[in-house]
Amino acid sequence: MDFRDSLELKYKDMLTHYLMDPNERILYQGQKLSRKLIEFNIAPEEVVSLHKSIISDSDWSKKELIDSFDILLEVMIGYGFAYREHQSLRVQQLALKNEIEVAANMQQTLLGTSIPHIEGLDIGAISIPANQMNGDYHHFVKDENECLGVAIADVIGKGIPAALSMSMIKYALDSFPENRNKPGAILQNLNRVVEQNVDTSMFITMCYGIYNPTNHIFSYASAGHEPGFLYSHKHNAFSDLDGKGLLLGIEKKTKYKEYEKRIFPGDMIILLSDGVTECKQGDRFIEREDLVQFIEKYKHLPSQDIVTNIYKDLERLQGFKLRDDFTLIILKRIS
Amino acid sequence: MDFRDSLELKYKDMLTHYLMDPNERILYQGQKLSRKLIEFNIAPEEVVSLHKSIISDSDWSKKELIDSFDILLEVMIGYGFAYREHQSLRVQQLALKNEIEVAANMQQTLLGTSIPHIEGLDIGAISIPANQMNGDYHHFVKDENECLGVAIADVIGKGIPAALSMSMIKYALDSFPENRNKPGAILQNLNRVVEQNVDTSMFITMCYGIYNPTNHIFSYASAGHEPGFLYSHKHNAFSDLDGKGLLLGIEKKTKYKEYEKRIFPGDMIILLSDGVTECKQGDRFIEREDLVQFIEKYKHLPSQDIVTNIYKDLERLQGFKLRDDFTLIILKRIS
Amino acid sequence: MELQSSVKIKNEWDIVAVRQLGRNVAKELGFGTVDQARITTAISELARNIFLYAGQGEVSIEKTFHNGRSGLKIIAQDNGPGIADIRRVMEDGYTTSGGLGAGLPGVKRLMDEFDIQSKLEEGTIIMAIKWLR
Amino acid sequence: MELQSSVKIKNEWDIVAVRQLGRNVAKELGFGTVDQARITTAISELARNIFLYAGQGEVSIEKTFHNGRSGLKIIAQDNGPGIADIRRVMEDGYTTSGGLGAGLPGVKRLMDEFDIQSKLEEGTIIMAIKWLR
Ligand SMILES: [Mn+2]
Ligand SMILES: [Mn+2]
Ligand SMILES: [Mn+2]
Ligand SMILES: [Mn+2]
Repeated sequence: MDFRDSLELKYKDMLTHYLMDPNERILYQGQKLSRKLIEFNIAPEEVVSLHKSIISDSDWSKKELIDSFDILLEVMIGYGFAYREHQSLRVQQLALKNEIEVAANMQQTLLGTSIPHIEGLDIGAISIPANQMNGDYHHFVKDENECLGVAIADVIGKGIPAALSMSMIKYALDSFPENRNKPGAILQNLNRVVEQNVDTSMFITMCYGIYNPTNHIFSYASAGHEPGFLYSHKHNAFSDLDGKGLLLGIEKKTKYKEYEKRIFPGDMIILLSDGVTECKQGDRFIEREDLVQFIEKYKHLPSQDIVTNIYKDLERLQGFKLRDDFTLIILKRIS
Repeated sequence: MDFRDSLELKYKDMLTHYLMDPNERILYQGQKLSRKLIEFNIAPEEVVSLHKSIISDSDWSKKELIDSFDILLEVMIGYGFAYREHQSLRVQQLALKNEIEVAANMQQTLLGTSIPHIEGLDIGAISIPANQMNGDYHHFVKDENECLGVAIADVIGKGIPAALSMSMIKYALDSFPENRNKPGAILQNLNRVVEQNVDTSMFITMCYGIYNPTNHIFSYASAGHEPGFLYSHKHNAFSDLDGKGLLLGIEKKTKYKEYEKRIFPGDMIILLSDGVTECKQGDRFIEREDLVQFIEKYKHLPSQDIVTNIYKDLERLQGFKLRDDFTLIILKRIS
Repeated sequence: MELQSSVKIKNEWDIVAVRQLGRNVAKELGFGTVDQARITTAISELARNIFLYAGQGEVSIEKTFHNGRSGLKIIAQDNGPGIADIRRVMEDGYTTSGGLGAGLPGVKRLMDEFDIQSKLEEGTIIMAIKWLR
Repeated sequence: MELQSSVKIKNEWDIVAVRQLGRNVAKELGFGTVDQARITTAISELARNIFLYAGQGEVSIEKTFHNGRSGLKIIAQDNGPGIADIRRVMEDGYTTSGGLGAGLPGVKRLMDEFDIQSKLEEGTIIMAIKWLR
């Protein structure tokens, strides 16, 4: 017999005994029952309903009915405990949320990036944290040769700890601007910084790419990051932007291979974090192929609208609860 | 008449009407009352007690007593709402706390310092965050001349945002080791970094000191930091370690003046953050003079015991709720 | 197979009307008194939201049957301003409506199924089901 | 002026005894039934803590008078292992004792005054007062 079934008997028994001989021992049992009820997630309205149904079935006098309230009161004190803790937790929660919001704003000021204007390129980007602070990072930079540098990174883990180590990536990226045109070299440098400074259990995946608007070559290197896609307008087909490379922070001397792709008018480069593919639809994760369908659906739109629409669709699909930070970037060659 | 006073009348009226003519309108009033009760912080046991007292005073029949439970049930549903939210909040709170704990541990790994051994000096330090993450920072370093460098800093504000910007101080301090023997120069450099990188609304107070164990000179500079104390063993007296200087992050070109003190055997240098003096005893803040009394009380002990005992005393004084991050450092010349 | 009836929400009295409708249907389906009270409370909250944030709208009550189970379905819809950030509205402790634990997350916890769709400047539609145990 | 009596806590029956003592004193002082129930619950929690974490100890109940007000004071003491981090124990949601909201912060909220002193390996003493309104 499970707790709910035995509850009615137990409670009735308690009432009967108390009415025959009102004493402290039974009131103490009432308190202990209250603890048990809460442990078994029984809501207070159920207790009131149980009390009503027991007295309805009884042949107790009016006086006995009134006395039976002593036990109900004793049981309700436990809910009073929970109720008062709730009020206190709400206040704390609010304070904590405000604090994290301040930190998240600070993070945005610190890590914020704006989309630069690159001739012939339509750029869209969205990055939404699962909680308040973002453990994904993305950054655009336009160098002295009018090339676009684009970084996308994801700390393994999310929330505050992830956000904390993301600040480091930003400081490190800022501190070696000399080799901005070599994705592989950039990852090599970053890897050294991460390896030295971060907790051994904290790893970062990253993809760094450079788009040259003169020759329309996109060169990139990847440190274990979720592969992006290349959309070929001519063939109306998607292919993976493969790239091999160890995660940042594992092995000091890692080298990162550079890859190159030729981009034609109407082609799109799609970069993402695994939060995009980790969306859960009902019981199954969406596949990379499903994601392609979503891009397909919106590909006629400006890049910013594509990424925003895909985000909104996937957000609803998961009942408005993100499981991981979500970052999606699209570079579309328009001429 | 305030809500509690009118409550009894209102509830009784509701019961009476319901017993005369049970209808949905009164049940809806019950629900609205429930909302009000919660708004006025009335615990569920009080509602049960009120119900009991009303039926005790009534001449209702047993059937009416039982019917009156419909209203109690309706009111209790509101507490059920709160109760269920409470269970959900508890789970969330736990997750959030775990996350912050991970971040706090990360922060400790990142910012951690150990007390170096300096000939003839007994060093004690304690730094306790008011919440989980520390917006105070302290750091010891022993340079190539066997001198002790000691930094103590406090971000205006506390918690996660403060902790986030503290990481920057640490990176910056690490990055210019060349002028470690000039407290003023160190603060000047830091000031430039903070001014450039941090939110305009975020300021940092800091004191940097260098103890030379050869000539027993303590030189220091202060950026608006809570003044420390100098205890003279010979005169058995405390004096302030004054130091003028603008907070870090206000004005790019600030210069910081250096001060020097001669330290004799048995003397103590006491550095602290304002969290130590912002302790509240009952309704008043403790004064710097009160703090001196606490140091007095424990000054015969090793430095680490002094700072730990003072922390424990002040912690209890405030009912185990710190209002601000608490950092206290004592350097005692023992020979 | 679905049987439906609905109440237009324009003022507070309509809340009582739709509660009554909901309670009748709940009784017909065989829900106990606690569940009746929960269902009417959920209906109240949804109707009150319409009344407070959209001005007017409609709440429908349906009997619904699926896999041999029967249930009561509430559909609340309005053409109001819509909800800008649904994720935020579904967070605990977000509502400032005074009551503790009410609001949409509270309704979601009272019921067995819950879905919400909203578009800015077009309106909101909320669906919630309680299954008979 | 203080009148005191106390109960040694060695097993669960002693919890009932000290509850009874507390209830008698609360009645004598003129506390209503809700406050009686709150006071006995607070006493139970403190006695139970002794029983669970220290093995044995003592709970005293005193009448206390201050500035014309009268109150009931509970003193719970033990020579148990002590509490390493009082700040932590006083945090909401720290207790894993199953019940929601109980534990020392819960007791603190039920009463009007609360103080705790503890030393590792020496024991703990908790004082709580409820004033008659
Ligand atoms: Mn991540
Ligand atoms: Mn991820
Ligand atoms: Mn601070
Ligand atoms: Mn401070």
